[in-house]
Amino acid sequence: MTTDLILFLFLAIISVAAALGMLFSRNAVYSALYLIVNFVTVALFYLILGGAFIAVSQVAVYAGAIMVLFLFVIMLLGAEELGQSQTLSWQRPLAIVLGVGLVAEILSVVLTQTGVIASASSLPEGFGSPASIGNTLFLQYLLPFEVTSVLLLVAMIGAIVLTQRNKKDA
Amino acid sequence: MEYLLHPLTLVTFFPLLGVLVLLFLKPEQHNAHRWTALVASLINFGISIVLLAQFIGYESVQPGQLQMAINLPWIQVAGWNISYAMGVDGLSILLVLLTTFLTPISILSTWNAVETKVKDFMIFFLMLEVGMTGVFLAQDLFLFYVFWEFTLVPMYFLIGIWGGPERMYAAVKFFLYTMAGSLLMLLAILWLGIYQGTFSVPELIAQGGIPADIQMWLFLAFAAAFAIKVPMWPLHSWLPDAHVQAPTAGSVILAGVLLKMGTYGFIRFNIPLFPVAAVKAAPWMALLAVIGIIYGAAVSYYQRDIKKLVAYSSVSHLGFVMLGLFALNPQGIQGGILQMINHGLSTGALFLLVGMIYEQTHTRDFEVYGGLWKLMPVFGTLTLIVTLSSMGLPGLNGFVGEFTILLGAFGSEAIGSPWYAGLSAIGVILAAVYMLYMFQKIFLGPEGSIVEEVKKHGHALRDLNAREIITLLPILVLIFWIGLYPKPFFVLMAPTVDKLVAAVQAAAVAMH
Amino acid sequence: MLLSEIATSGPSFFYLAPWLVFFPVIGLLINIIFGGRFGEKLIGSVAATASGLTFVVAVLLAISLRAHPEGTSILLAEWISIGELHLDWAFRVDTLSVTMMMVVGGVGTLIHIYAIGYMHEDVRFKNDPGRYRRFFVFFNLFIAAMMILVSGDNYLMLFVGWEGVGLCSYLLIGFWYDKDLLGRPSHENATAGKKAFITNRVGDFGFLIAGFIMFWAFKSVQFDQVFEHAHHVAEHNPGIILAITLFMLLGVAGKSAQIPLFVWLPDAMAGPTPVSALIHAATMVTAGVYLVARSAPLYSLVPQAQNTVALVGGITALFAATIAVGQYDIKKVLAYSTISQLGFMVAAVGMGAFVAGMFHLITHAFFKALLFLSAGSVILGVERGHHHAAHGHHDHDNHGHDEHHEEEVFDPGDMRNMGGMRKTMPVTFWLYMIGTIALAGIPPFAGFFSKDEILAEANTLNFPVYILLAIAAFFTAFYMGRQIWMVFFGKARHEAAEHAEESPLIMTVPLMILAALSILGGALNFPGVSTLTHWIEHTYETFHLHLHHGEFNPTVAITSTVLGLLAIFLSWLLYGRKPIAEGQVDPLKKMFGPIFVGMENKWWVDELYWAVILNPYIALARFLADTIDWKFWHDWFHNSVIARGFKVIARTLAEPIDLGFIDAIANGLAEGTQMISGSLRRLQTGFVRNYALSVFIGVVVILGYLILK
Amino acid sequence: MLPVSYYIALSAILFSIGALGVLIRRNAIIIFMSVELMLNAANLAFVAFARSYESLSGQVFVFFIMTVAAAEVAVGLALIVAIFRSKHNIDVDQMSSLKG
Repeated sequence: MTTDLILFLFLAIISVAAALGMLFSRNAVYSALYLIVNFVTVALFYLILGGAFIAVSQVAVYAGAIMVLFLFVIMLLGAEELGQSQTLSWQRPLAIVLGVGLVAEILSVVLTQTGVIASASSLPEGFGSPASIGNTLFLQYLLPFEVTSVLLLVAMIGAIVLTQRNKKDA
Repeated sequence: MEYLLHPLTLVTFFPLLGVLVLLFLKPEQHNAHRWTALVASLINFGISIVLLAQFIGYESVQPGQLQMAINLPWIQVAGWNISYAMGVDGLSILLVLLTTFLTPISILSTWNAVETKVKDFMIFFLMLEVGMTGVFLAQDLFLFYVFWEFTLVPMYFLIGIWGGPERMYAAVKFFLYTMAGSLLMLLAILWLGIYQGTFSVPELIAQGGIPADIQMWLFLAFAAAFAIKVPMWPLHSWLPDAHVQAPTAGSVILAGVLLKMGTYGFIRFNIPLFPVAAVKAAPWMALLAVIGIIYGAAVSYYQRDIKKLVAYSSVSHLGFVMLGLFALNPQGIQGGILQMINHGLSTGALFLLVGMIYEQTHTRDFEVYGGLWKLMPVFGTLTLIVTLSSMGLPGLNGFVGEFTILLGAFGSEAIGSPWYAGLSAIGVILAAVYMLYMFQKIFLGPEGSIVEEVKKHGHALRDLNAREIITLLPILVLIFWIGLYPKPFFVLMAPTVDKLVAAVQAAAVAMH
Repeated sequence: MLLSEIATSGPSFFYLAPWLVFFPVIGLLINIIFGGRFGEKLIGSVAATASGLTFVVAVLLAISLRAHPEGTSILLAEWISIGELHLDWAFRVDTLSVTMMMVVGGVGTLIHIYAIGYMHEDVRFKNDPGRYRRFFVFFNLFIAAMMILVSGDNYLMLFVGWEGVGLCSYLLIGFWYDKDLLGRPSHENATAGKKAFITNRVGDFGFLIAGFIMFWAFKSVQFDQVFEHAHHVAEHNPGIILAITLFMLLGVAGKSAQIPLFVWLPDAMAGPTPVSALIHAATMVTAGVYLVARSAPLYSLVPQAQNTVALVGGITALFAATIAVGQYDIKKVLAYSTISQLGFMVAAVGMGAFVAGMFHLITHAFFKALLFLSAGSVILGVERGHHHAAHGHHDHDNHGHDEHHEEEVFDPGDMRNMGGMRKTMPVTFWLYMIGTIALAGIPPFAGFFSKDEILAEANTLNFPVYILLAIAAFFTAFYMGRQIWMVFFGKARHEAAEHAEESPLIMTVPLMILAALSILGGALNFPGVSTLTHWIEHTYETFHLHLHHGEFNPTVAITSTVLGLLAIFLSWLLYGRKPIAEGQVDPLKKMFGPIFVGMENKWWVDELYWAVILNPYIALARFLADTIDWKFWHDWFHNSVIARGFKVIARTLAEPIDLGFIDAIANGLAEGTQMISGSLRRLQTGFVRNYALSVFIGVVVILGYLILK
Repeated sequence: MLPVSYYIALSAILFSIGALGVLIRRNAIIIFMSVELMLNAANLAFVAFARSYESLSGQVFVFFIMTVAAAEVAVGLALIVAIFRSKHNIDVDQMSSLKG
């Protein structure tokens, strides 16, 4: 129990710190690297929560593919930093107040209702393994799964079309 | 999926596939458009033949039933019970076949006649086929109404874009007339749907129980829509305009199929839904029919425009159909249904022939014609056969229809007097008068001034070419077939008509 | 019929009956499809062979009937079958129909052969050889239709043939549809064809109505069933049988050119001569007689109808005979003679002397075909002479004869242009003489026996009709005599007649056969032997109808012979003794003045019909079409009343009501909206983050509200 | 096993940080990253609930969200590239042509 809690707190602090780092870095490259750290900690949480397959996917897809793509674009555009030009001076403080408000609201809900959500202490055999995920995915969620494939195709075509240079420019 | 590939759905909506292909073709590929439309309509004809074969199969097991019925809930709100209900029986099978048969023929006839906006023309034409087939297959009043109104749109554009010099006037008149009648029908449909609780025609017939006085009003509301479409005298005023201004293919379909929607409506809805009213109205309908027969024949005789003559002759011919339907006995009704087919074939062929000569001469005025038989022997002979069929020469299709109609009407209890049929038989004489007059003016006598006129433009009148003969040949085959051996056609409709007649007679007995 | 029965009781060819129709149809199809590559001889031979084969079939059927005199009916296919209505394509083979088949097949074949020669020249004189094939196609079509007519097993199939022959008549009368009788460009021939068709349709209307009444009375139009129940119906409701027979009489009047529908037949002479001979003399026009004879079991039930039919026939016989006296066209004389003779037949079958009528039908087919064809030979001879003479005058003319037609109008059929032709056309002359004597009823030629039988029957059955017919017979002999003297005797009144040439053998040989039949035809029903009577009786016996047996009446025979000879003598006095010269007025005109003018002008019946029926109909059609339908209904009511009325309503609604009131409300609403939106648009900063912030505010506030609730 | 509420709380904090990122930063790419962070926060909640209810559906939904996120990133980055080409800037405050 205590080791669990210590582990949780340890990871949670890293995770929140990385998120805040992302938020406040001036340089976009740093932001991206902080975000990767955050993703990895979240992957560890998945592992703790019995989602082995998801954890691996998280690292591969998010930390690997997506963030690499981000870095690519940042490098490609050379837009690590923006110039100083505050357009909406009142937005930042208001946003921070609201953000804190949101956290407070959620925490109040979570803390007042702790007892309601019980957690099972032991898990069935093979919970969250690739095999069980596969079974659920291809039996229960076959049609959504196929639809996501179409979605990916559309996204791919969309990305190609959007980034294509006009023939006249070339 | 099962419903999507159902023969009835397929035969109705297949032309849309042709429309889809046409949408992907470039506007200047005229021949590709023609071929696409032709192939699509031919395949649809093939589908309708398959449908016929299946229908015969079902009919041999359960004669007189509504076969291959589909019934899918469509709009079910607020107690309204509208469904996508289709079915085929002896009343509609022949008309569906007529539609799918005449469409490719009409498309073939436009090969040289329509030169502009071919793509749009073909799209409208195929859409028209969807509407017409749907009208003949729908078994739900609401669905029927949707198809019924849907046919107006393509036809409006066919007349309004590809028509003659007065096309806008004719197109708007056509549209407004039909619309005006349809609205009354829509009210009646809504009354039925709300107070009888269903829009399904078979269910409404099975339920019955509409009070006699209300039946009369509903009958009149439905009749308003159908009588304009037929057109019955004196609501025929839109017909000559529409026919004269429409392009050839439009005239063919208008005369061949669209007018039949009116007569079909009477037999499909008015008579079975409101049998008491139908029996009461029979003498009046017969009276209007007889006036139409004589009046149409007399007015035809005095026309100087070929298309107008044929248009007025339709008023006369459809008078026969109405007379037959309201004889309310098997002979009259079966003859009436067959005469619908006959009129579609004969008048359709006449319009095709007029179109073929018009392509060469660009005039429809009788006075400049004459002596063309010598120059165009094949054209003359084919026109003669069609003319004779139209005036009811025994051995050709028109006679079988007219004879059975008059025979039925002569002894009809519903009409109640042989005088109606006797007077209508005078129409047979008058038909010979105007038809032979037309034939003589165009083909006999010395050569008319048009021969020189055409030569002045550097080309002589030519006889029909292979495409034109192929266009006409299927119609001619049917003209002889129906004339000599109409039994297969009567067999198709007999069980349904017998059932209908029995139901009407039961209602008539109950009335007394 | 059982097979064993056929085997035991002689040969049976009944199954061949449908071939009566198939052969000519095959013939015409061959000519339509392959005729373009055939020569004229081959086209004609195909057609004549097809026709000849029908005759062979008819003979075979007759042979079969000797073994089975009660006849039979051969079912080919079901035609129409609805409810109680059952109609078949079925062929009736009995003595009556087979008699007609033999006449049609036999005479038809002879005329086909004749036409091979005649049309060869005719198409050349009319300058359109391409039409040769069309003629034989129509001719075969006619044979097919006529065979359907005579062999039908029910009234409707008979009606099919009935209208079919009417169609062929229309097509063949209008064969030279672009010319008039004299070969000039005109609508005249086509109009004559149309007149024939439409007049016939009036008759067909009667036939149809008769058919309808019959069906609803008997629930059948099949001969056997109708005749079987005729007695029954007649007992309960004789009016029905009367109505059927009288409406049928209208049909008979149309087809057999009786009063009041005879007017089409004289105009029908516009067709080529073989057409006049085959269709308008020998076969088609006798269909009405056949119809009455066929319906004998019905007619014999209602004496009123019988009297009417007989009277119509008698009056027509006399009326037409008087007109024939006043005609100058060689074919017109024969046409009115045909009407008159048809009157004889109709009168005969009307009064119940069915066999006498049929007998006269047969002999008339022989000698009237002979006369018409000989007249055709005369006309062609004159044409040849005209051609010859024209070439004599215009030696440098290389363009053939078509131009003469335009220069000079010459009527080769006008008897006033003829004269003295017994020398130039000797064979035709003798043939014509035989025909004339047969028609005039001089013994022992065929016409004498048949006409005499009718007169003898009339003498006993219906005396007023007898008087009419006897006078008609007198006129018959007179106009035929007049024709002979005018055409063949005296001097030629035109150079064309002077140079007339005899016709070739292909035309004269069929004529010789017909002449032989005209001489010997009387033997068919020789008084005392009565072959034909016994033969046809078989048919009527099946319906338990016992014919009245007419006996030979010497008084009647002698009276009619004397009358005939007297008439010929009178005609000699007027036309033979002193032949009329070129341009001279007809001697009868001098003597009778207005009466002759009436005969000459056909008693103005055509004019009467124009005034009473046709012109009013045209005026009515014009009134309905132009005034009622177009000006009133189409232009005034729809375009003015509805369309303009709508426009007026629309304008009233548009200007004061719509613009002044409704539009103002709408505009006010629009302006208000614009004002509000003008102030609201400041919220649109255009910054995405700003928008996101508003969403976020919403989230926090709503969540807070939910928690605090 | 810790109570689910711990994870939910963490998820809420991470989500709020992501939301703040969207609201505060002007750099379009960083805004995107913040969106990704928000998605992750949601995923964490999903997995936590999946664990607590012993239902795999939660994990499958995470899988779907990842797919959607991938698609979104592909299209979104393509948009950013396209915008950069025409404006030579990825400051979202420069893109305000919808201003009313």
